[in-house]
Amino acid sequence: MQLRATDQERALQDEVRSFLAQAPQVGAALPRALDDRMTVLREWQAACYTAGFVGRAWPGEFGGGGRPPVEQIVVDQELAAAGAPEFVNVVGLDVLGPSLLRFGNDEQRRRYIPSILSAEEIWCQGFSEPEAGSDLASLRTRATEQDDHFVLSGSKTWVSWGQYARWCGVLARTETDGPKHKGISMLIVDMRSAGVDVRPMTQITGHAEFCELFLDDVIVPKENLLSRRGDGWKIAMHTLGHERGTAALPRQVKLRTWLDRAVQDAAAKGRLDDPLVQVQLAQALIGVEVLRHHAYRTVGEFLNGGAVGPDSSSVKLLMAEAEQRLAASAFEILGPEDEFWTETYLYSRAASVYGGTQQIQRNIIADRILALPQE
Amino acid sequence: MQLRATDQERALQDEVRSFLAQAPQVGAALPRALDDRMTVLREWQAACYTAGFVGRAWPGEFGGGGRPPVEQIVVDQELAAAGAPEFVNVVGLDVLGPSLLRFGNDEQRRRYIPSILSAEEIWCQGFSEPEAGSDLASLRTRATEQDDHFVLSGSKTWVSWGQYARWCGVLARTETDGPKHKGISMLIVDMRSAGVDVRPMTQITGHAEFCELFLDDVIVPKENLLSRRGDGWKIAMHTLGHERGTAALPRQVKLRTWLDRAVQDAAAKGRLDDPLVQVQLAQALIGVEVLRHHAYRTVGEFLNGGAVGPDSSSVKLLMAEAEQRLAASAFEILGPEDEFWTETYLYSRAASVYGGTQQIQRNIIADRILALPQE
Amino acid sequence: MDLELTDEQTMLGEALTTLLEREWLPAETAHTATPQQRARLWSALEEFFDAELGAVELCLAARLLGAHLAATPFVGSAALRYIGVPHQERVAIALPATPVEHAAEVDRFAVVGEGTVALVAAADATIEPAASLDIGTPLFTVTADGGELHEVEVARLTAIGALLAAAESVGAAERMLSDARDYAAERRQFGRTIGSYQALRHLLADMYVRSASAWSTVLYAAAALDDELPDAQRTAAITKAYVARAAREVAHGALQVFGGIAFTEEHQAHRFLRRIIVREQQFGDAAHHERELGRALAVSAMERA
Amino acid sequence: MDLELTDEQTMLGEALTTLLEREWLPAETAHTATPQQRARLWSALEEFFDAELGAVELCLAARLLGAHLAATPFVGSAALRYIGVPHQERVAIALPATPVEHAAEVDRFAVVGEGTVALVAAADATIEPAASLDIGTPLFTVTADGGELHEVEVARLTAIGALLAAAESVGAAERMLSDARDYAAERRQFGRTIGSYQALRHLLADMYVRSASAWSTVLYAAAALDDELPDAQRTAAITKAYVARAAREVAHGALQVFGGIAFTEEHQAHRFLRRIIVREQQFGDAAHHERELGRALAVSAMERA
Repeated sequence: MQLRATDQERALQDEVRSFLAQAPQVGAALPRALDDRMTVLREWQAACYTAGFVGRAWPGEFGGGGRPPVEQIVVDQELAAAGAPEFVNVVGLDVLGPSLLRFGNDEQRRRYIPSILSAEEIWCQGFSEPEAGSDLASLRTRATEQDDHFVLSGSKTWVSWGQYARWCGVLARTETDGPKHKGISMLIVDMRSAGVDVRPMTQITGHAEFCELFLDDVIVPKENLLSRRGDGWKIAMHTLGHERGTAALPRQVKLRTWLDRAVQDAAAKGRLDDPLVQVQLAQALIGVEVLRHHAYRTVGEFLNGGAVGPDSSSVKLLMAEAEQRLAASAFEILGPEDEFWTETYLYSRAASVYGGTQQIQRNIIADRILALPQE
Repeated sequence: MQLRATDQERALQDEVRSFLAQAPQVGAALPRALDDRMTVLREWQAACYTAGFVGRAWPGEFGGGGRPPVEQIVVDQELAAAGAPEFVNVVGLDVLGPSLLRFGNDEQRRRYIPSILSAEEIWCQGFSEPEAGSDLASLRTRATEQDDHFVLSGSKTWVSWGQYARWCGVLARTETDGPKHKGISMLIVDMRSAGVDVRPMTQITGHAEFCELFLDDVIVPKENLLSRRGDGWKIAMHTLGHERGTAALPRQVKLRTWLDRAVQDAAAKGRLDDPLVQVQLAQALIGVEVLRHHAYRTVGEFLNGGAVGPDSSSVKLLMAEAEQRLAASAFEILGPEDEFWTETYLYSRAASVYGGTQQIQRNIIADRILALPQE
Repeated sequence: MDLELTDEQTMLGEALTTLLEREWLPAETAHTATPQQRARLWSALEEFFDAELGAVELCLAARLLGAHLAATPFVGSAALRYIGVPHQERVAIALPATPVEHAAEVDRFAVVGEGTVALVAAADATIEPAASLDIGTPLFTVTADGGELHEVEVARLTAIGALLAAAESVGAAERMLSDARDYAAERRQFGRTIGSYQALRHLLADMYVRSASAWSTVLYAAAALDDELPDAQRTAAITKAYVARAAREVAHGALQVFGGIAFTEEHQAHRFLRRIIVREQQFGDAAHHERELGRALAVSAMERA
Repeated sequence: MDLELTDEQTMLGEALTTLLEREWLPAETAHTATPQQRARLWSALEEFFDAELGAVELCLAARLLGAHLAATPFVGSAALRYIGVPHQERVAIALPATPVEHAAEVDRFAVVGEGTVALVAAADATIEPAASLDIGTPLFTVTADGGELHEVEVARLTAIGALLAAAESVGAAERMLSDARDYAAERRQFGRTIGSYQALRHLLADMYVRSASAWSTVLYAAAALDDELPDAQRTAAITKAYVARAAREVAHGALQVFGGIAFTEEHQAHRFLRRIIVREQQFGDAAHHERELGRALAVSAMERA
């Protein structure tokens, strides 16, 4: 174990810092209007990609940096410490990109990976359905094979950035017999196809970062099948584990910037000489820091080429806890007059729901880590 | 709803106060040695009984006071507010006495009730067994009917004050066919019988308030059967609900005296000008007070003659929570150098186990109050 | 001492439920209420006010208003009458440096001073909209001088105000619990209703304990105020602190039971949560009362020493 | 940057496990250890000390000592060597106004002053037994003057001490979790193993999250100390605070899983809890570090402003 940066890592840190010093997006407020925000965020990811800071550990032949995974952590830390915006093509980077790398053929990887990294093409995921939330395997969207294509029909929900996406990874039922989860395939759907209808869903924060997706006899060419028919479940499980494992790294850095903000806001409001406020913030700090330490330890193995294990569920639980505690404390200290903390608090409650509920994560730990008897 | 005391209730308060003013036991430390402590506590309950302060609402014909139940609350409040010791025959008063009143015949009630009230005869309960804790219905202690008696064999655990008890209410299996819980009967066992072996169990606090009870071919006369053969389960359920419902009243008063003690101890240690300590104690106070308010509301119905409902489970959960929070806070503030708070903290963890675990109470609420689908 | 509601109190609750079902919108659409619909609700409530009402009765009413997401200047109007300031109008309480609810639709403001309230006609005041999380409890900044002065016990005014706000929160929390319970009993995942999983059964049971005990403490504190028990104001503070945390805990639990849908604008869960938060902020939140209670514990212990 | 243990570190843990199984009693009977058995354990540990050990290695060792309820003056002896005070003996750290562990069986006391420790021979000190919750960590009041003075970085000494104490707690908590897990997988009630009930499955899963993350933060903080990262001492404080609460939460969960039997003297659960509490009290408990961290946050924010 060694936390001190190597000379090479230090050089990389310097490189990121000088890049950041010249980036106008850093520290500036993002536009509130969604379209404008999206434009800024795409430009930002593109600039970072050009500088070599996106997909740094992805294979060089598909546009990645081909460097050791730990370098991406170094980069992410520096970006976040400077308060840089997030990478907007998050679903491509955390979910579909890794699936394409692992399960796609070379043609698919060449076609899709570079524009995921550059944010030229935004990706979304069509996994959940209104009746198939936690119980993903019971999904009803159907894809029927005909000649050289599939005909796809059904509806999806929680499609993040669906209104901006060029491509969607859709889980659909292709086989009707056999066990439920073996009849699912993963299709790459062109969001410009006829029969695709995207409807933004307004969240309780007033934003619309998610959409409903309606698919009505959408034609999907056969070459857009990822891996083989019936492999969809396997891909989804790999992908969701990956998301839980890797999403924690940028997320914890984001939580650290939120914590800084809470401390600054409390200071500005003259609340910081109150020992109770101090302790609340210290407890939030502890939650955020321990999340980082735990994520580092559990992704260590994964970064070195191992599979994402069930411990990604412990990271996920800890992440929801840290986020909810921080948001609730800041909201209590700063009150509902503060729009940022109000929104952050309200939405923080979803952290124990999205990406697999708290209950699902605990089941995974009980089964796969503790090997407890099944219910 | 009326909280103000009536003239009659005020007169009763005065009566208790003048009694207390002359009682040497009030405010004095109890002896540490168990035998001596038992002697003092028996004398105390006897004195209170003579004064009309024990079983005040129990039927007059069996030695009770025959007064409205609310008067017992008034009395208990006054006793506890003065820091008076508890009534030692707690199992008789909260568990077996109510069962005898409800299910016993007149002869049994006349024989046993008065000496329960006066603490002349201490009672214990033989319900739990090593293999039948939460799952009481699977108990294995057997009673076989022969001529004019039962022959009783088996072992029991968590028999509080078993070493001092004259009588034990034992649940035993009398029927081998039919559903498990219908084959159980309740026997009144003379602890002086041949074949009764009592072994005190040392708790983690170092005290031995519980015993194991071994029953080896103990002869129990048939007239010591409570109600009919096979009624044991019904009696036990009534009894345990009763215990949950009524035990909260004296218990919450005890928690209030503990809270006072914690505040005094914190003051003596110079910790009370610390706002964090103040808030911790305030939160403990809130827990204790809300427990009182909730117990009052939910026992209101019961005191007026209704059955103890499933809300006794919500009281039980709240009671464990209030006790554990108070004990943990006091222990944190006053530290392990303080013997009282160390013991109180350690033992407080059992509050979510004894008298039906937290999990059992939540099941009761889910089934009987929320009518949720069964597991 | 009598720990149960009287028959009259129980009947009053039933009558008000009928009134709300007749004169107000279902909770699902309460946020779409027009000024006319709000005014109609108030007229109906005025009749209800004809009786002499204690804190227990007023809290019974506030709980139902919360459960129905009613938008009405009930809290201020009821609190003022309760502390003996006679009026037949819609009144909002204006505490120093505190947003005032429903300012655009009241007849008077009760401007709270030291030992007094001044009743100022709405026409004589300046009001500015302020942000509110809850469309049913619009907030304003109010500037008002002069008015008809009444001597009052301000601590008693804030105590009844705190209890009415708490009672509304309890009503909202109970409704969230009951909606979540119904959803859990219906929604199926993995071939079972989710309410048959022990994890959700226990979560809902804990939510029940919180909401039931929150209601117990409101009732007790209200009765203590009616009966002028010596610690009635401390009890009101305890109640306000407990209900604030309890109602949020119930709300958080309900969001967890509903899952993703609860985070969409169209689902009603967040409307109840918003009501709970706005009520929590009034007359002192949990942190405020916990501090004050803690300070008082310290002071009285030091005095005894 | 390398986030995994080296092979050497993993092997060291395995070797120490073997050592403890050979030279020490099983945890069930550890409280019966004689002075001879304690001395024998120390001799075995001395060999282990021959290597140059970093904080990561020492924490790996302390975790195993906690899991085995070892009774040994390891914490003081290891901490002193770690900060560069050379010795080959059993040493206990004597902080001002703080009970000293294992005072009756050490060779020297390291009396902590400002920027110094004085190594005082045990024979030159006066010791008085003090109460300890844990028979495996006996505590004493020590009076010692004079001795051989060493300049040290006291903050680094208390940081490594805190981490070693935390690592022992993690070991004890992990053992409680694993015992509770095994019990839940075996114990039957209502015709099922209790570990098949979702309520207990989830309780145990939460205990796992706590104990796993507690170990993560100990390792990270130890590596930060070894690598002399600028915030290493703050990280140690964060770790000590987190582990204190986490270990107790695991312990409380385990008591709940075991049920009544855990509250009997003969069951071993309480011995681990006692170890956890004693370690929690050393080098600052959670409340202490939370206050200090909060104060530091405030100070640095005010400086920035």
